[in-house]
Amino acid sequence: MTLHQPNKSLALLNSKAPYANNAGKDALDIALVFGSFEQATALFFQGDGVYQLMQGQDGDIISVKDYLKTFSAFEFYDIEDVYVCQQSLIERGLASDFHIEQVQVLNQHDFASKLTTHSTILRF
Amino acid sequence: MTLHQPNKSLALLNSKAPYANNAGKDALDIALVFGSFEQATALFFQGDGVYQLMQGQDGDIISVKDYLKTFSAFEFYDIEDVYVCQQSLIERGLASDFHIEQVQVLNQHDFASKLTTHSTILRF
Amino acid sequence: MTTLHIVRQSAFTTSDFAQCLQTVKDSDCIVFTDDGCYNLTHPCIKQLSVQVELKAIIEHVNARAINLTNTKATTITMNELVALTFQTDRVITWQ
Amino acid sequence: MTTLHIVRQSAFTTSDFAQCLQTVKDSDCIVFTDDGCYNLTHPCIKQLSVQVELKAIIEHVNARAINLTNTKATTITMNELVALTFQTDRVITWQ
Amino acid sequence: MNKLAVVITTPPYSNLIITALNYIEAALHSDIELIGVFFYQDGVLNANSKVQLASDEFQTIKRWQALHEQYHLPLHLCITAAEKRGMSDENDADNLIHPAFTISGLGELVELSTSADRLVQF
Amino acid sequence: MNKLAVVITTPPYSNLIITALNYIEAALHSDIELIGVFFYQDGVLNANSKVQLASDEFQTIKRWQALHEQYHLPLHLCITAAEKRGMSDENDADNLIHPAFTISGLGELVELSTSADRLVQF
Repeated sequence: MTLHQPNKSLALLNSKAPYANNAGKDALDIALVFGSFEQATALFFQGDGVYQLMQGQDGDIISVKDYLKTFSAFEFYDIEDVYVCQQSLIERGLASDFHIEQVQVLNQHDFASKLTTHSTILRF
Repeated sequence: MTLHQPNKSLALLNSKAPYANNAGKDALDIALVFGSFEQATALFFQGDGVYQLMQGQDGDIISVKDYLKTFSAFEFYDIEDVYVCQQSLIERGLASDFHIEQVQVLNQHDFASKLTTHSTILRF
Repeated sequence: MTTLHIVRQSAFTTSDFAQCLQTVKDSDCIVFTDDGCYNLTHPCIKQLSVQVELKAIIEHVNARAINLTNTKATTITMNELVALTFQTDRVITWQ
Repeated sequence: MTTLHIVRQSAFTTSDFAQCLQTVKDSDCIVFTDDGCYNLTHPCIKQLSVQVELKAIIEHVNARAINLTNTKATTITMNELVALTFQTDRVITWQ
Repeated sequence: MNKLAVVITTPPYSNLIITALNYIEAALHSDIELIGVFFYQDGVLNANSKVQLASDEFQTIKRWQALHEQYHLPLHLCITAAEKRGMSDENDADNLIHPAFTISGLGELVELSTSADRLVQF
Repeated sequence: MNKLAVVITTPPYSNLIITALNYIEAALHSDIELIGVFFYQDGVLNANSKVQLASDEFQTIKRWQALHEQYHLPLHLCITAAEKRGMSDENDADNLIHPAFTISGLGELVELSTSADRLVQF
């Protein structure tokens, strides 16, 4: 594709819990569009953003359309890089029980290093 | 006035710094209207809200209409009760250099006690 | 004379709940709604030295898969929150 | 390969700056804008063990009457922020 | 009968508004008298009649309108806050404010505050 | 020449938007090529042509329009985000979207992201 630039890649840094606002959904929409244009895209979860990955959630209970289910489509869009900040999990007393498979838990140093390999970073 | 109820009073709890958003201005507008209707109204400043009281600020520098100047009209509207949380000042390393006269600095216990004497509390 | 505190934000993200804790008194009631429900697992809840009731809206807890096992909180319905509004003397919404 | 961090929120109110500090590396540059300028007086800035440059937009500091005397920060103009955008390799806005 | 008034400062595209609506519906179904709702700050965006949501999303705007029609619930809009957000009350085709909402000012908040036994903010 | 693109997610009635506008003006006056601005989330409200501000307040909306006219700066509006906030692109009297803004989708963000050397969010 003409848009393809091998040295460019996008990181989406998610910092918000899933249901109170639409930030997570807004980031997801960007990820899927970049994926469909074959742009290298990675997702990072830090702070309350880590709640987006936890198993057993169900937005339907509070009348919120549950965009978290769409995470299972990542492989279809060639989105393979999903990273979560270990320290954020520990602070919240959360185990690594994620609702998708390919999540990689990184310590603070590795999370920062991986994030800053990307040329463009948008935070939601 | 028919609206007057001796047992009712409004507390406006300010928690936001002055310039980034309009929360402080929105609370001020309520205070002035309640004052003009001769309703008992008190202003409380906690957290980053305490920055609204600090001397030497000037929103004009960043093109923000400086509503803080209107605080000097409190006496005209019979708004006499202005309280600031001492702990919030200490946390921010701020001295009691306020741009209006009648500010009362209260410790955490007294701030909470004074706040909860009011029948209605709105927080901005 | 007691106060009902409605807490709607995560203490991991904003200082709203920390400010609530500065204000809360014996016999007050704190109701966690929305992302405020995450606060039941926040370390600062253990700092509460006063005797307050901790409650959370059941749907908001369940949607977020929050485990209340090691907390002192009970779950309530929205109808119960409406009733609490008049069982207490005033309301502060921390949002 | 360095990162420009634009910090726009008060660390007294939100966790954005705390998350920035988890991510910052040697030789990065942090620019405080808007309420982010208050962070220059926040205790967490002393936790910075890495060597980073601290800068703040001069008008944003002056409008808020923030005293930079006991800080390591220097003030810059908006033109300098634009230049920094290209002197570093990427930008993260913490807002 | 206990009298309740509600102040809404949450915009319609935040899911926090669903909690406010559920609270109000619970109050309407109880033995409390809900004397009115006052929309302020970003809350005024709830009166925007042109908001288009996907059909499978929560229909916030329609639910306010239904509450007004079904229970004659007074919905007071702070017009200053509304104009600041692009919603005028000019009587022409551009009028975005749904007729279920009454054009008001902060004086109405004084009225609600003095008449109600409890004023709750969402 | 260095190429810059900007993503705006801040609404016009937040004073944070003034910082974004000042940054963009500084970029336009420098030796950088500003290839476009993309409006997303609450940032789409900046395209609302009906916003009425007090004359002594900062005229955010007018300044976007002036930047477009003076520098031919492309202003891309994410239409999905705009519709969710009550701004439709129907070609009638209800059209609130100022003509300085181009109706776009997230595909345009891909284009900006791949073409620019830096993408900055405000």
